[in-house]
Amino acid sequence: MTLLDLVIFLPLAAFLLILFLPKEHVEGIRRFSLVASLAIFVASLGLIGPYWFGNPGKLAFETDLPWINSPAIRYHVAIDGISLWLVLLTTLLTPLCVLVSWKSVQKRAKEFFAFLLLLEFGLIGVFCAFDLFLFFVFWEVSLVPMYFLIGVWGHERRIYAAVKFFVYTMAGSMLMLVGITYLYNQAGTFDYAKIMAGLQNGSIAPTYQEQLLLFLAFFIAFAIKVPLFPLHTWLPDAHVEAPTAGSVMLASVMLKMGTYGLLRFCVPMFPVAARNCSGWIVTLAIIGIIYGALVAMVQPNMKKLVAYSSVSHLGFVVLGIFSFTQQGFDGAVYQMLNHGVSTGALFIMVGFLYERRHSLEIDAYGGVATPTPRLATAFMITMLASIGLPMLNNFVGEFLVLQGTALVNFKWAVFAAIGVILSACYMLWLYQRVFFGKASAEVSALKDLDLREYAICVPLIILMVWMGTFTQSFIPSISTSTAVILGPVDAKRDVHVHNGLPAALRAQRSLSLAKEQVDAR
Amino acid sequence: MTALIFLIFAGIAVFCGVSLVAQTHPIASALSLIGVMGSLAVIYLQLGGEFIAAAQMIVYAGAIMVLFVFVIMLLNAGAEATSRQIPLLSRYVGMFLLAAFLGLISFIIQAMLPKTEGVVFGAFQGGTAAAIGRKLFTVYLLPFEVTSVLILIAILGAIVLARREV
Amino acid sequence: MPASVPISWYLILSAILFGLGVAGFIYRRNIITVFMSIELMLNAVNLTFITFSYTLKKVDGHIFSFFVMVVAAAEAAVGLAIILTVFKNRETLMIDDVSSMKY
Amino acid sequence: MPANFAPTAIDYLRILPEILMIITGTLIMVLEPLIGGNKRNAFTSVTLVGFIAALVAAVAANDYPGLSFSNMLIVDGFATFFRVLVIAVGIFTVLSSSDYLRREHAASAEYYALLLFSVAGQCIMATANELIMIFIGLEISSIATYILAGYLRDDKRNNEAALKYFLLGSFATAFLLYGIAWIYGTTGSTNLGEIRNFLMTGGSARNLTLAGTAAALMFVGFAFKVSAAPFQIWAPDVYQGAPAPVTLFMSAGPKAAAFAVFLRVFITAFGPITNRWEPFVWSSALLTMVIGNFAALLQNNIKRLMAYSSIAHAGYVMVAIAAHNQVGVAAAMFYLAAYACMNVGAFAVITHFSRQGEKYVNVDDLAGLGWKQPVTAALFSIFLLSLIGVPLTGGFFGKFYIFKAALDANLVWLSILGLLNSAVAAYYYLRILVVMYMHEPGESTLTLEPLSPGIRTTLWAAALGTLILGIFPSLLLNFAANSSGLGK
Amino acid sequence: MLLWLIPIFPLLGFLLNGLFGRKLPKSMINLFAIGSVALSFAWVVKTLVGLGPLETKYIEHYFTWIQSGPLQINVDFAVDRLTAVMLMVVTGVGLLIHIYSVGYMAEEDGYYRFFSYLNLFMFFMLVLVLAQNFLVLFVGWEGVGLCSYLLIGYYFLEQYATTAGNKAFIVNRIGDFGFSLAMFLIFRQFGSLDFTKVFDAAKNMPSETTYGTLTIICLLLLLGATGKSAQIPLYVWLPDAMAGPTPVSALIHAATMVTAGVYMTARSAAFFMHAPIAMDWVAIIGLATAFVAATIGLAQTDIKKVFAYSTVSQLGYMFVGLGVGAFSAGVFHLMTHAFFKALLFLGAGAVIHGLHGEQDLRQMGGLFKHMRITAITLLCASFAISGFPFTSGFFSKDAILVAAYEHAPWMYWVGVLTAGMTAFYVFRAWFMAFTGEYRGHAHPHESPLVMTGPLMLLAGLSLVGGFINIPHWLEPMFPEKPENQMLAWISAGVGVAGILLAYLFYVAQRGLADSFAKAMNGFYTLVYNKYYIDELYNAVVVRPLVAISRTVLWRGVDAGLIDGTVNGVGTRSRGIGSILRLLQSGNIRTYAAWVVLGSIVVLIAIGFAGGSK
Repeated sequence: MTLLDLVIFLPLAAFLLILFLPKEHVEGIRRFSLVASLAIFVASLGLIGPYWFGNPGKLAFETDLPWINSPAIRYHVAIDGISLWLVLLTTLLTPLCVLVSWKSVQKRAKEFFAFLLLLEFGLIGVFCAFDLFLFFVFWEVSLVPMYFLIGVWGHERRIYAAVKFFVYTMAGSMLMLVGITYLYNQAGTFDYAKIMAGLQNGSIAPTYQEQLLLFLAFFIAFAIKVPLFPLHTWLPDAHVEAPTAGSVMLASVMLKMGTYGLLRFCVPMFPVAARNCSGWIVTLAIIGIIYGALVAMVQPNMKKLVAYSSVSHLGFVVLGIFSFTQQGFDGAVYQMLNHGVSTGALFIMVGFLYERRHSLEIDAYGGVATPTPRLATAFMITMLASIGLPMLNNFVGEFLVLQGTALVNFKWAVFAAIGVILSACYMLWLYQRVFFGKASAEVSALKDLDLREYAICVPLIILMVWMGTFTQSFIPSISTSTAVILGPVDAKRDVHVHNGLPAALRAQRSLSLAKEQVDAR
Repeated sequence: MTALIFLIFAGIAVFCGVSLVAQTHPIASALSLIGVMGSLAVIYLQLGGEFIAAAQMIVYAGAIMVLFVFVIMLLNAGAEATSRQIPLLSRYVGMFLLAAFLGLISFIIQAMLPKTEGVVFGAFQGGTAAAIGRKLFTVYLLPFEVTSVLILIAILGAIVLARREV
Repeated sequence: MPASVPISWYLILSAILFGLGVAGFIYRRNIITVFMSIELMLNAVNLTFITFSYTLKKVDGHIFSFFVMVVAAAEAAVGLAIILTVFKNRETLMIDDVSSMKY
Repeated sequence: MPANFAPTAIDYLRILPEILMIITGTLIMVLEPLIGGNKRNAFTSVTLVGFIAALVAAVAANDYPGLSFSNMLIVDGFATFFRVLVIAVGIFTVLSSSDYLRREHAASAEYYALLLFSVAGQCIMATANELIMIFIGLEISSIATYILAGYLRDDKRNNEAALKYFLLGSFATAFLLYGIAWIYGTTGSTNLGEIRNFLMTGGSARNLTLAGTAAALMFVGFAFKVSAAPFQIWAPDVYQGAPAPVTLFMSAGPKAAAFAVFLRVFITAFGPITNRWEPFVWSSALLTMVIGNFAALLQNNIKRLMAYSSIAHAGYVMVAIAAHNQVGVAAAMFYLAAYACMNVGAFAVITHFSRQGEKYVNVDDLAGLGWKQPVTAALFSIFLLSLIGVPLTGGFFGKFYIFKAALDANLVWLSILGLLNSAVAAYYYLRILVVMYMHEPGESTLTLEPLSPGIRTTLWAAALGTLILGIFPSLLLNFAANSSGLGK
Repeated sequence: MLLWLIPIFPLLGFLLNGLFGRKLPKSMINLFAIGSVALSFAWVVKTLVGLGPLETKYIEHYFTWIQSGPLQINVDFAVDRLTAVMLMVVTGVGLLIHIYSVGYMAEEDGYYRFFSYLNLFMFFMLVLVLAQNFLVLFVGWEGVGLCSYLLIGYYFLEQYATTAGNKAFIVNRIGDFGFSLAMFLIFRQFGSLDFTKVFDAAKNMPSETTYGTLTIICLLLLLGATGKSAQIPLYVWLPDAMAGPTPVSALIHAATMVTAGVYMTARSAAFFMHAPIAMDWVAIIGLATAFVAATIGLAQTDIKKVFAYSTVSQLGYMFVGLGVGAFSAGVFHLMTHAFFKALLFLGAGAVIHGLHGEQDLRQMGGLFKHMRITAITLLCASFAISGFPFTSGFFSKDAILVAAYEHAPWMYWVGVLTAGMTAFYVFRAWFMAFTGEYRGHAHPHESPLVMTGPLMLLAGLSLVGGFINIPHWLEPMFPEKPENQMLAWISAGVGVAGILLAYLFYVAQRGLADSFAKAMNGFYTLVYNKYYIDELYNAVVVRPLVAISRTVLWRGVDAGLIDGTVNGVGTRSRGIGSILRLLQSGNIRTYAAWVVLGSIVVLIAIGFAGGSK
């Protein structure tokens, strides 16, 4: 029973508890869920310990218990530098989501908060599971509450969006299930570590054909979740229709399930296939970056705009992963967190605007800065973070990703960097149309942020600056874990660079080879 | 001799079978069914099935068919209204299917059946009531007993479905 | 005129009867007749049993067909009861009229 | 010829469950005239007692495995598994029927008696080791079910269901019999073990073809009973027409028993000629899944929808049969158990909701149930999620296990197509969830009375079962795995 | 030496004003704003004094910013002679402009906002010049861009202002695109971004005669520079940037930020010197910009626009200097330009302030008697920019032109011509503003001391600033170029000629200008409308992009193609369902037929075909 188990199961406990609270006492339920989620967050902070004060090996807080004996399915959870931060992201955002929904969710509040906590349970589990089956279980479990969050508390076309979301993801995850099972039949275990070991020492040796198919089975499932162009169309609908909290959890954490899966399973388990497909995937990622930005630019609906911007941002993550360089991986992981924070904040603030003006259409606004300077400032900072201004979080991620990509193939970097320009276009334009200009009558009636809303925004903004400035509190722990994954797929093994092997890569080779030796021991 | 008898009664059986299908009036069909059963009983005898032949006459032709006729009378079911359109599927496809089915079975019978000596009357004596009874109360005791439940259900069903409102 | 009849003749006879039963089921529109066609099929089956137990010189086939008769009797009772209820409710025995539930 | 004709005590112990149920059934029939038909609770409790006694007996019998009654019966894990399963289904049926019968003013004594007999028949099927026993068991179970399907004799839909079920059922049985006749003629025996041996040893090419023909004809009979394509056609009409609790029963009990027989015959007796029937079962499985899932997409009558869904689920089990390995058998067993749980639950809700004369059987009638009766809806959601195959429910694990078996047998494409099918299935189950939670309550929901104790028990038990099978499948899985060695 | 204090002071000022400014009285705001800048100015002076001759670079390491694999980015600050010049200019001029703003912005609301932005700008600008590696430089680079965006959009109620802001930011982003790509290449090539490491490595590389890595790097850097320093093709944002308050134009869009490109290029001299091709590009782009902008400047009537284009043109000069290898000259001109151009803008600001916001030269005239100080100080600035002998502009500009002559004589002559035009339009503006009759309707008045004081200081600097021998000071870093008195005098002469021509047109012979304009109408309108460049960009880039994104990508691909397919699948499966359910005709005999059919199929499949497998 490690701290991690506690963090995983507290949300479930809280969920069950809420079910037994009388639905009339909405206030009490709200308070309870806030306290609970905060407690979880505090508890999860403890997970950082080993990473800041000491050097855990590959995994920390490992628990490995038998769950089902045949087929051998184990409750094997642990965290490494990658999971750690994603878990923290989840635990941080849940209380914020509770706060966000404090006033906006009045009808059926009990169920709402219950589902929110159930969602947290699923999400945390996904990031901690080191048993493929367990991973899949959490993966699917997280699907259900989100379905209800969208479908019950969403806007007009919520049902369409919810069903689309569910079926879309379901289709993908079914393929993954086939993959997982097939792998099991070859390996005789679901245990991630064992499978990795087996794949490396050749005791599990799928033919290249099989490897490719397995890779695709996993990849498609993850790509849908990411979402990677052209599998992204569920995202805008889901976002637009979801309640604020739903959008936040969806954008900030759920999409990361996909990229996390790519990094944790797809790439390391099927390195050769991954390497051979990288060309196509990177192309899709880059298309997604530019395409998402361009489409975002012309959206009349704020949430849709942010949604498409997510498509663009997540493109960077995929790009980083499939550059197979240390910088690319670190950047990708860091970008996941950044996107979680900044896009989450964007959705929250759009939510604030919606609560005030009851419209998501950009045309309904204009001149909002005059009545609500504080909101305007907060939004400004978040927007700047999201378009990758230095000293704010996104910049670091994008820089690392692009740098990593450039090391492998400079052209990719060139195209991807166009996305950075475009992001400025749509965001600034949005900001201008919403906040600048003369305020219309209804707009000037809007109230500025109140204390609760401050309490939501300030932590996120602080985090943006922190993550942009003092990256060393995060990246080292990430690097150690990504280096492990990088080992078998490292781009340095065969880079096709025109003027020989770049100095940077030469340096990197020696460095990460050293790392591998360390891991070997 | 055997062959002659077989051919005669087989002929009758087939004829009655056809008429069962062809007749529009249920009573006619019922009678032709009895005809089939009768001729089959003879063929059973030929194959050494004394007991079965008897049972065939008593149970089938006797009991069951009487029941049928009784019901037909009860509901005084008239001839089918031929005006009614038969679904296309049933009419044409059905015809073809039938042919195909028969063809298949006969082919299997012809091609696959191991060639054994032909049927000679009295070549098989095992079908006596005694033999059957012995088997029935030893090896096949359990099924025999269980069939009682079947009858029970039949009674029960008849009561449940057909009794007058109380 | 051969002294003995090939086994296959019996089997083909039963096949024909079975086929006729099927035909009856498909072509007759009177529920009772349809039901009788089933009985015809059962008879065909019985013939097969008897024939085979002749070739095998085993009595089990007879017993089997005996059980078939029992079952047939039971089915007859129940079946006719069901037909009665249908008739009570619909005043018809035309099988095509009993198709309210579809698709 | 087996040595002992005089059955010993052990023999009787081995068929004690059947005996108990038959006795109880008879007892009820005797009681009815004595205490009068309106003492419903009395009959209910007697029936329950009978079932529970049978359950205990079935479990107890498992300690005395082996053949009995001169190889007519075999008591093994497999048999016990299905016995327990069908008896449990019977219990739940009783629980959810009691107030339905009261509601419809239908005589309950005969109903329970028939139920008992039918379950007894299914137990016989589960234990049968002889085609004769299989045939008789099948007939007992079926005939009783025919009657139950038409139990409300003044209800047009009931009659129609009964008639269709009966006519087509007997029609298919005729094929089954014809098949039996042929296998008898080919192998000279109707004993599964002997058939297996014959096919393994004395199999000339011709004999194998004949056996194949027989297998084909028997396949028709079994496939019909389990409503597998292309013989699924009867199911929707019958499920829709029959009384809700009977549909509950039909979709779980007889189906499970039929699958038990199916497995026993095809894995044990026809094991040697697997290569002949495996491809066809493969395609039949796929066809079944496709027909079930896609046709269900447009159904509005929830009973009919569930009928199609049960066809689809039969398809999943067929996949397990197509895998024809031990894992497959275990998977099929597990899946049928899980399916029984969730389906019983779902139909219990429908029974509860449909009201007098089954007024409300459309999906849209459920509007807002989630907020009118949260508990009912929550439980219903569990069943639906399990039917979709969401983890932590029995449905998911069963499905996973089946496709694992399929992949073991290298049926990769079947697995992929099957799982994609279940993504399609998600769509129509979600529709029900949508209606329950995302539509505002209509008068159908507002006039809904609270759960009756019987149905409440059923629901909770079923939900519990679904979840336990999903979270701790080992409990059942180990047993299934150990008793899945058919013909070994 | 605690270099970090230099940028930190303004940052503090920004935080204080930004967070609490709303509630603070103006006096406190002024205190924080000006005090912080003053402090950092003081600290700069102290540091430079303390560091002495600065023969070698002085570096301070603070902390590691990013560390991933071999990629390590430290936050280091460094001072060398180049930085020293920039520091002095930025903090010095910055301080003066801060003081000036107190007067200029007195009536504006959002006072605190203005100053906090201004301080933030100072912070980033100082980070930019102090940076010891490309990424930290990039931080300042982007940061100043942000502040420029914020300050241009300072009047955020006005659409044109916010639009100008966006334009500035986005155009700069295009430049940054180049810059960042350059960084990626540099790291890829040298495995580091640290100036010392990188440039030392570059020194050992052979000079490239083709488009090799170094050349590509340099061109990308150049793209960045053109964005920030408003060179062709990315100069379009600068004129619009005049939408901001005038002090902003002075500080950001004249004196400091826009010269960042020049600074960065000079900083990367080590690269450029090994990439002659890139050098030529720099020179040509510079020259072209200088010339084109000058021509546009001839016809502008908005006083700030005139100076804006002259800024563009002067920046062009600097690039010519860099391009022909006279880095020191370029930097020299950067400094002097900072003086006189800041002065020009502040002067213009004073005029506008005196006329209550009037910016149109045609609405001015005869202001000399109303605002003498402004007029005189502006006159000094005009002389300086015209390269009038012994003013600051004379030395710096001529240093550039001479170097240009060394490189390629024709460049020199173009430069001289441009110089003439410059002199002409600057004095045109001065004459139109201060001589003749007042044509406006406002009540002109002289500005308060807080504004005129900085003006006078700057006037002094722009007159004598040329005697600070920057090229010599930068000698250890960049090779000094030969003097050539002869050429210097020619260009000065042309400048004077330009002044006289302006006098002729706008004082001596009024209306001559108009008749002249009519005479060559076509050219005039073309120039007056800035060669329709903005319109061109709009028509060719912006509008098509938006249109395509909306109609093709969003409506077409996204909603139409992809979603269409997805939903199509849904509809299809419904379709399949609707067909499959037709099997259920409800008719028993049809069902029977199905059973038979099925059984036949089974018979064939299992009875025979099955065996084949």
